Amino acid sequence: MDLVARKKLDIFIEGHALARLEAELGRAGFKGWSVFAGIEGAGAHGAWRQTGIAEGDARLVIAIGAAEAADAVLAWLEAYFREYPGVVAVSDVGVMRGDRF
Amino acid sequence: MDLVARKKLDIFIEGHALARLEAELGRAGFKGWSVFAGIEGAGAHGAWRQTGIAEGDARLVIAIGAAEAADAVLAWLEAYFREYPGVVAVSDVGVMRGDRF
Amino acid sequence: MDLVARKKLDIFIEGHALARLEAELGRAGFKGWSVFAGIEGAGAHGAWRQTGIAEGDARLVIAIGAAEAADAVLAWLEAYFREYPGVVAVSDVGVMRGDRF
Amino acid sequence: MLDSILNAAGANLLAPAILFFALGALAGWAKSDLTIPDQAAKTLSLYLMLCIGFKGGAEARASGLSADLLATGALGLAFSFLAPFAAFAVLRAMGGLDRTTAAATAAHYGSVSVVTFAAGAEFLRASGVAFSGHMAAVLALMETPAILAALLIAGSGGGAASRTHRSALWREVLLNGAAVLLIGSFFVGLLSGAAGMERLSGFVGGAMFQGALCLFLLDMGLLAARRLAETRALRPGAIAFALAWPLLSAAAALLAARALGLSLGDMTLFAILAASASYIAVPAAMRMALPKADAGVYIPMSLAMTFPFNLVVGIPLYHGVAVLLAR
Amino acid sequence: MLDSILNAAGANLLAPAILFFALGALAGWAKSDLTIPDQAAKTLSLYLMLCIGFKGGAEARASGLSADLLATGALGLAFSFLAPFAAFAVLRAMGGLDRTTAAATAAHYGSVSVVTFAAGAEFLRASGVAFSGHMAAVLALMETPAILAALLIAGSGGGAASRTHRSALWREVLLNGAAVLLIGSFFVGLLSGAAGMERLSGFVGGAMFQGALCLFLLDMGLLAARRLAETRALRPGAIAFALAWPLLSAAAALLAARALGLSLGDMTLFAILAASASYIAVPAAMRMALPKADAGVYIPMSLAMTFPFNLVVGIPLYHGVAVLLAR
Amino acid sequence: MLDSILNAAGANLLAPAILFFALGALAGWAKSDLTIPDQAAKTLSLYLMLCIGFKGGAEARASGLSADLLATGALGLAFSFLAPFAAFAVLRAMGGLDRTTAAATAAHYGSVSVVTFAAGAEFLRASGVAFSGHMAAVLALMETPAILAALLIAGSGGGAASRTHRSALWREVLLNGAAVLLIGSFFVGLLSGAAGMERLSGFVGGAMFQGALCLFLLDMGLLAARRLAETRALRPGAIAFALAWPLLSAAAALLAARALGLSLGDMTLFAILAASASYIAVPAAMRMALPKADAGVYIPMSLAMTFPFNLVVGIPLYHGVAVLLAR
Ligand SMILES: Nc1ncnc2c1ncn2[C@@H]1O[C@H](COP(=O)(O)O)[C@@H](O)[C@H]1O
Ligand SMILES: Nc1ncnc2c1ncn2[C@@H]1O[C@H](COP(=O)(O)O)[C@@H](O)[C@H]1O
Ligand SMILES: Nc1ncnc2c1ncn2[C@@H]1O[C@H](COP(=O)(O)O)[C@@H](O)[C@H]1O
Ligand code: NA
Ligand code: NA
Ligand code: NA
Repeated sequence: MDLVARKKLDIFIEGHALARLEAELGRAGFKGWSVFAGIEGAGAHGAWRQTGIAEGDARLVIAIGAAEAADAVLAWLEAYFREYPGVVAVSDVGVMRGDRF
Repeated sequence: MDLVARKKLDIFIEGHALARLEAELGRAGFKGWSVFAGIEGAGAHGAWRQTGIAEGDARLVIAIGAAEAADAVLAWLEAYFREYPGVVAVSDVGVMRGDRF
Repeated sequence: MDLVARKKLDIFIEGHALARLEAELGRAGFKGWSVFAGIEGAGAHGAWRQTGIAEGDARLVIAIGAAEAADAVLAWLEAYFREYPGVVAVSDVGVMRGDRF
Repeated sequence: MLDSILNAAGANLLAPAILFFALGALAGWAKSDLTIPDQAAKTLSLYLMLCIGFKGGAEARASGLSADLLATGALGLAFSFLAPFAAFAVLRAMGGLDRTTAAATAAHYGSVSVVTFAAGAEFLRASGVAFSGHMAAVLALMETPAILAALLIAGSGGGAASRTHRSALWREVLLNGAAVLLIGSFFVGLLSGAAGMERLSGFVGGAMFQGALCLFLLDMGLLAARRLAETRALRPGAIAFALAWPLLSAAAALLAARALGLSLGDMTLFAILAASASYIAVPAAMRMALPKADAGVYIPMSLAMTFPFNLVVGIPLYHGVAVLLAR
Repeated sequence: MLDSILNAAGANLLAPAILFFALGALAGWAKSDLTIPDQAAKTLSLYLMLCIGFKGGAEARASGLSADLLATGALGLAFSFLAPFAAFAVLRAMGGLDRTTAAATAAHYGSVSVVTFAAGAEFLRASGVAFSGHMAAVLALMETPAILAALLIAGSGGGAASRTHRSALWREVLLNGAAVLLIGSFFVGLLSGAAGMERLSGFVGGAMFQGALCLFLLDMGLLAARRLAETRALRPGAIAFALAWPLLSAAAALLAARALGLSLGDMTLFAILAASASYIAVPAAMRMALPKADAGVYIPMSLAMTFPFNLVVGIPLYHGVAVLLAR
Repeated sequence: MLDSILNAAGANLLAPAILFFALGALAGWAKSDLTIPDQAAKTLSLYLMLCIGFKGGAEARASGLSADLLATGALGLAFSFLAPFAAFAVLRAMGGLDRTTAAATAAHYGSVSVVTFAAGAEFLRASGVAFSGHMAAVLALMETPAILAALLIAGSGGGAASRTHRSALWREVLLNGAAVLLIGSFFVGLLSGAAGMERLSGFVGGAMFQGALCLFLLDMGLLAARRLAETRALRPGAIAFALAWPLLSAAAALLAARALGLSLGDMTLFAILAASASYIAVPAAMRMALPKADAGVYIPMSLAMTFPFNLVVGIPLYHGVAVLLAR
């Protein structure tokens, strides 16, 4: 199995910013991403829990792509996180069909 | 803490293939996996969003196991992805109690 | 983009232990974590599926932090996993704003 | 006569269910963040199917399972199986769609929409027109044959799932949740009969059913508007098909139903079934069976064009024509 | 007499709720992809508990909280606490189950099933047999003691949670959501009385409750069939226990209830409670308290064998015997 | 007179909805694991909004859209927009809150709580006091202006979202789901009128609405207790504000409503709106617009203090004063 090296971003972000982040991912060159809903968490802005009415709308966005694309998104996130809660972690992954990322 | 090196697969796949993928994971030697439901995403086959009735049934399957087991599943996935949407990312992780993987 | 190296824990654990694990994460020095709900899975304790009434309450806890914090939590988990189902995987990630982890 | 048809059409436009659909469409178009939680929407659709099936079965029990059901059922099966061949021919002739996408789209139009049926039944009830309980069984019978037809049409060409992945397909096609729940509830209604109906009538009918339909149509409106906005430009041919096919299909259905001697209400419902397109069971089957077909074509066509068209224009129109034919 | 019992048993089989259970079981067995969204199922079970508790409280208020409640409550507590010891002895004697799994299984059979109770109450209502509102309180009281018994039985042996993890256990046991909602709703019904009942009667009873029960039982049927299919072969002993224990337990309960002088309806319900096994509260507690016990044993036993057995055979049978005893 | 007011207050305490709130609060306080699935809670809140809007619209249609609506609507808009300025001044004067957090908190108190309104309307219905359907429209109108006021107050200071992220803000503010559903359902009710009401009355009102309110308030009780427990110590000033502001605001509202000549029921409802604080729409907007504001302050204040206060004490109190004023 020949795997190609790519970057994987795990981005924890509030729901209201999702559309803007997705636009940014597209602009930066990501060809795909997946979004998951969290149920609780904690961070510098305190703890939250998705209970009852819509208080918690934390999202995990997983985006796999080229290093340059990742860099572009990280730059956008750096500015974004100066204002809003959230966290991003970058890791190395291998993928098949590298041209699709 | 002595951690043992294993492979972690993050597999994004449609719900209808889940049972077959799980059977394959078992055959390949994975002793465990976990499945999560996505809420939206985008890729080579376009964007989707889980709203209203059952349109989006994207799944994230996380499976941690030995390198050979991972190779076997990657081979299966390669054929599968030739026909169906989906993506897999491989990364290195450390686990405790390595014999359980 | 200057990224700082941190450890990422992917912890698969039953819902009833969540509060205790979160307390432990805090004690160990993690400044944040996120929790996701699984929908099915398999492992040494058999397969489960979240259907109907509340049988499956598997959680994925993602916690990013310093290596020492990770070690402390791994020690706690080692004892916990001797009694209860669950799995943890450790990986290396890069983060921005390293002081926040 | 024409007057009363137009009146009914006007009243249809002001029925809460239609207005909630419009509200959803407006909110979706304006990009409001209004959303119905997805599990609620799925539960609503299960509830609607349970109600339709159960009421149909109980009413069929009350009026006896007649030769009518057999005849109408056979007609429905034939329609669902044959329509995709015609639809495929038209779609290919119009150009613009590859073979696989055309086959998948044809399957949607051969199959049926449960909620269009429900809206049609409510329309008839509000107009005081009787129809047979067993039309719910006909609805259930028409869900699946179109999928089989599409598989035949697509053949083993480029777009179809390869052998290894087909094992699970037949189960999906024959035992899809919608068909099982519809047919199963029909039999529950049939077996439990009047006694069962007495216990459940306030659950499967009346204000609760109406209200659930409103909530579900609100969600459908949101979905249709969002789908339409996300759609990469559809070719004019596809749009024309989505609006003209229901008319053709309903016309053929009305003539066939008339020839069979169905009652006015049943004629209308059969035309509605023929005109409607699936957006739950068939897309799920196509993702599995014809993965290379373009969902960006068939979903907006059935969900965002044909569905609202039938809801607002089609139902009163088909009924109006049925009234003329039935004289 | 026998005639009317058999008639009631036959009618029970054709009640919509039972038929929907059968539909679910059939669909699950055939591996249809029909599923009730899990949050909907959880909400349904909360709704059923709220209704049962509230109606019980309101009816208890109407008829006065009598000495009967105290006596029946005490009997229920005793049954729930003592039954696990007997069940454990039998399970161990039959062999095949380790100590911890046997203790956990015994806890399930000492505790009760809310939905079996609901089905039994509907059966009585359909048969025109009265029962006391406070039986809902007895139901709530019987949820928890069996868990405590199992902890005593398992002792600090291999299977039990170690000291460090026990802190959270007592809260789970004593304040589990099911018990809190049942008892809490009972008190809400008691306090708000006739005025509250007048406002809510269409919500907690009638067609809506019936319908929710149908939907929930559909899900239970799916679940039971799937559980059964996923189960690694259960030993014959376990299967025998799952079908014979309810009979024994119901018999003992009927005799005790007769000795206490309970009414016919209350006798039947008490037997149903004794015969039923938990599949929500107790499994959750066991995952925490006895993590080494094998859930692959106790879940299929209580959910896929004892539950359907009571639903279809047990309820009319226990009632039939109660009728004979009550003469 | 006083007697009948106290009676109504007593009856309010024993209303099932209030008791279920208390049950939830108790269970949450005792850290029971009882929870309402989050999608169920969201669906319940959508359902309540749909009902309130629809009933309001249908009733407004029945009684004619009068000048009263215009006047009350204008008053509501003014209140919602101006109250935050006053609240901000008070909050800052009391000290302890930074500018941004004070502005965000003020927005919550200018806006309104749908469920408090629903509980108030049920209170009036139970007391046999009439009110206008168009108060639902006033409710919808009062949701949003307070958010705009808070943005003005906070200015472009440290806490506000920067330019780049503001694009999405206006949509969120003006097209938030709650407002769209409330206003939209009002128009659906208005357009479909008596015919629509006849079809839906058993869905939007009666036992089903009451029951949904009970279930939702159970969840609100759980939430309020958990929020209170998770809260890092609130300053006494914040607590005092959460309990005193509703009194002040209701008093001002009653005087204004009296001056405008509103009916007794409308006066009460308007006071309830003024006294209530938002905990759905405004927090969502603030997360976006004023991310540096501390949600650990405004959520517990509005949800865990002001909401229960209004529910238990406020509603009967404001009504009592309205009765005195209306004489
Ligand atoms: N160290 C972490 N590991 C995993 N998730 C985190 C971490 N820190 C923050 N998060 C997630 O990101 C959200 C916002 O983070 P913050 O801005 O730090 O409050 C939190 O509520 C968590 O869900
Ligand atoms: N680069 C990516 N990163 C994360 N998820 C992806 C990526 N590409 C695709 N996916 C997920 O996999 C699904 C199918 O991918 P595709 O076959 O590329 O359409 C998408 O809808 C996404 O949910
Ligand atoms: N190798 C694995 N990869 C991913 N998830 C796993 C793995 N093993 C176990 N899990 C998850 O952890 C849960 C408990 O594991 P176990 O104690 O092995 O039964 C399983 O039900 C899975 O959800
Ligand atoms: Na059709
Ligand atoms: Na029992
Ligand atoms: Na207010």
